[in-house]
This record gives sequence, C-alpha cells and structure tokens, in this order.
Amino acid sequence: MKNEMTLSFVAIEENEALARMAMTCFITPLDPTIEEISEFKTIVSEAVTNAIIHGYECDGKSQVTLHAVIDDNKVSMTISDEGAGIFDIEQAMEPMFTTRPFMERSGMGFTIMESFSDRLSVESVIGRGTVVKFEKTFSPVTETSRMR
Amino acid sequence: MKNEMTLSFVAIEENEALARMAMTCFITPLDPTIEEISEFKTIVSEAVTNAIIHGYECDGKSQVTLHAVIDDNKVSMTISDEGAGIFDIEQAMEPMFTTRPFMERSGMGFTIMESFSDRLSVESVIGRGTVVKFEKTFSPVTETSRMR
Amino acid sequence: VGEIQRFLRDDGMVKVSRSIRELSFKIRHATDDYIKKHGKSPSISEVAAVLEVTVDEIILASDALRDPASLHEKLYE
Ligand SMILES: Nc1ncnc2c1ncn2[C@@H]1O[C@H](COP(=O)(O)OP(=O)(O)O)[C@@H](O)[C@H]1O
Ligand SMILES: Nc1ncnc2c1ncn2[C@@H]1O[C@H](COP(=O)(O)OP(=O)(O)O)[C@@H](O)[C@H]1O
Ligand SMILES: [Mg+2]
Ligand SMILES: [Mg+2]
Repeated sequence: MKNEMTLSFVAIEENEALARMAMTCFITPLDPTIEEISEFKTIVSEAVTNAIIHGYECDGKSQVTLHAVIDDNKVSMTISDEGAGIFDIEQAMEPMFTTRPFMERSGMGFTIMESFSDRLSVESVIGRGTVVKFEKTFSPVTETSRMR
Repeated sequence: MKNEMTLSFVAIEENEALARMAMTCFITPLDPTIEEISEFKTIVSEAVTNAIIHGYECDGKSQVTLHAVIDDNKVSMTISDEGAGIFDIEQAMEPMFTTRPFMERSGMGFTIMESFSDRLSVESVIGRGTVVKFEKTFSPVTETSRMR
Repeated sequence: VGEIQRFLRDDGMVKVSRSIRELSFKIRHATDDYIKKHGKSPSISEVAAVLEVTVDEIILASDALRDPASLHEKLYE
C-alpha cells in the first residue's frame, strides 16, 4: 500500500504519547506484529522526546514535525525540530552519552533507535535544529490477515 | 492546559481511523469521559470521511488537514480539504440530505456533527474546497482525577 | 499501585486504564501462546481475532504494555 502523513505539535511532554499513538495507527494497515509495533513506537518515542526535551527544552510553543511515508511494507520517517541542534553528532550517538545526566537521561536514545530501525541518519546544525530519518521494513501482510 | 497540533494525510479511507485515534490521544490529557471521547471522535470521523469521500473521491494523493487547539478545557478544531466543495451548504446540512444515496450514505453527517459539538460552521467554495470548524468544551478536570 | 497509575496517567489513559491493563495482559498471553504454536510472532489482526476485540483496542492496550525493562532485555539479549 501507499500512504503519507505529516504531524506537527508544540513541544510539551504530553505530545510524546500523541506521536507514539498516531504513528502506531498509521502503520496498523500493514498489520504489524506486536513486536514490530513496539520497536517502531520506541524509535518514534525516543526521537520525539529528544526533540521536545533537548531541541526545545519543552518550551510549549516550538513545533516538532513528523513526516511518514508507507511504500508497500516499508515505512520511511523523519522527525525534525528547529531547536538547539547537536554539537557533535558522532559523540551524541555513542551509547550512554548524554548532555543531561542530571535529568535521569540514559543516553541510550540513539542506540535504541539504531538497533530497532533498518537504517537511521541524523543531521543537525547548532542553533538551527535536528532531523532524524529512519526506515523500517515490516513483515509482509499475510493472505489470512488481508482477508479479515 | 494549552496544546496545538496539525495532522495532514492523503485521501484514503484507512486514514479516517488514523485521524480518529490521533485526535482521541490529543484530547486525553483533558481526562474526558468515555461519552465525551465518543462524541468528539464521531465529529472528527464524520468530517474526515466527508473530506476523503466527497471532497476527494478517495484519490489517494490530495491532502486532508486537521488543526486542533486546546485552551483550558475547550478544544477548537478545523478539518479542511481543497477538494470538490459543496454546492449548497444549507441544503447539505439538512438531515438526510446526501448527494450519494447509492453509496449507502445516511446524509446524517452534519446533523451528528452539529449535535455533538458546541458550535459548528462550514465554509465551502465549489472547486476550491471545504473547511469545517467546531468547538467542544469538556467537563473540567476534577481534583481526584488530577491526583491519580 | 501508585506507580502503575502514574504510568497509565502518563500514557493519558486514566478512565479506561483498568480494562486496558487487563487486555494488555491477555495480549501478552495470546502472543506467547501463538509463538509456541506457530514459531513466529502474531500480527495485531491475528491477536485481535483470538481475543475477539478490535484492532483499535489492541493498539491502545499494547501501548500500556510498554515497559522499559523488556526494552532492556531486547537490547542486551
Ligand atoms: N533533537 C535534538 N536536539 C538537540 N540535541 C539532541 C537532540 N537529540 C539528541 N540530542 C543530544 O544527543 C544526546 C544523546 O541523545 P540520546 O542518545 O537520546 O540520549 P539522552 O536523550 O538520554 O540524553 C542528548 O543528550 C542531547 O545532547
Ligand atoms: N468535504 C466535503 N466536500 C464536498 N462535499 C461535501 C463535503 N462534506 C459534505 N459534503 C456534501 O454534503 C452532503 C451531506 O453530508 P453528510 O451530512 O455528511 O451526509 P453523507 O456524507 O452521508 O452524504 C454530502 O452528501 C456531500 O454532498
Ligand atoms: Mg534521548
Ligand atoms: Mg458524511
């Protein structure tokens, strides 16, 4: 199937749940397994939380934007913010690296996103913002489930 | 609370469920009753279905856009399309009026939307598209539920 | 209990929390059973059919299953 959507919202923590659920509904027609849903949601959740917390410091007015495309059983997504930006992307992506240890951040966000997606890329400019792109291919829809 | 979001998607029927669930998540922080959720979802569902079916004839590429704002316990929303437009709005809003009787449409969409919202308005231009706006105020969040 | 409620509240699902929590346990069981039988993970529509609920309900309930501990197991397994 083919589908496309864009979702944007202001930077408040409540909207992480909104993003997670909206994206889950978006991929439902692919009839994913519970495990695939959970992996996909986790990627979205980590990227959106980063945009809200690190990008905008939960300012309640700047926009986080998600764009997603379904092409057959592959989902391509971008999560973007126009916030603080990342100083050193390579370092930021290292396991356990966090600039906010005092906030109980684990520093595992990018590591989790990488392990649950097929490919992931990050672009960022200090003071301009951050774009996270990823792809995830789902197991093909079976005939039995298609018929229901 | 204050919150704001925009969701847009291509005109395929699957996206009615996406819109419905995304909007439900958006209003959940207001701690609505099951009845309020169901009324709100129904308004969204009817307006989005109209945009997809009547506005775009499910063309799979034109965009339906939802914009929603939460201000305290009031939600203001617009559902817009740039599709066919409505010839005679007054007539379209009459109970049982439908231009698609052969598709098993009930003609009750606008009547339902009006009865479940606090106020509803429709603007439309033939060949340019349709904008449905509505407001719905939710019962205030009680102290007990806030504490949970 | 306070912990679970806070967790559900954070997920924005207060009023429907108990039934969702119950369903989320059923999903876990149904999934495990399915894997034992078929050697692969079930799709949401398959789980929905087994439990006789809608896919929407599975989505809502499976969101309540989100649990950082299992995430960790997955990462370090
Ligand atoms: N959208 C973003 N905007 C600004 N900085 C970011 C963004 N995403 C990630 N970062 C930076 O990368 C670091 C690592 O991110 P992550 O692996 O998710 O760990 P954590 O969020 O737990 O700190 C963050 O601490 C932050 O400094
Ligand atoms: N977004 C729209 N674009 C074009 N026409 C519309 C739109 N929404 C409603 N209409 C027109 O208004 C009529 C009445 O709508 P409604 O009350 O929802 O009944 P139904 O959808 O069952 O026909 C429709 O049959 C259609 O002709
Ligand atoms: Mg993070
Ligand atoms: Mg209608």
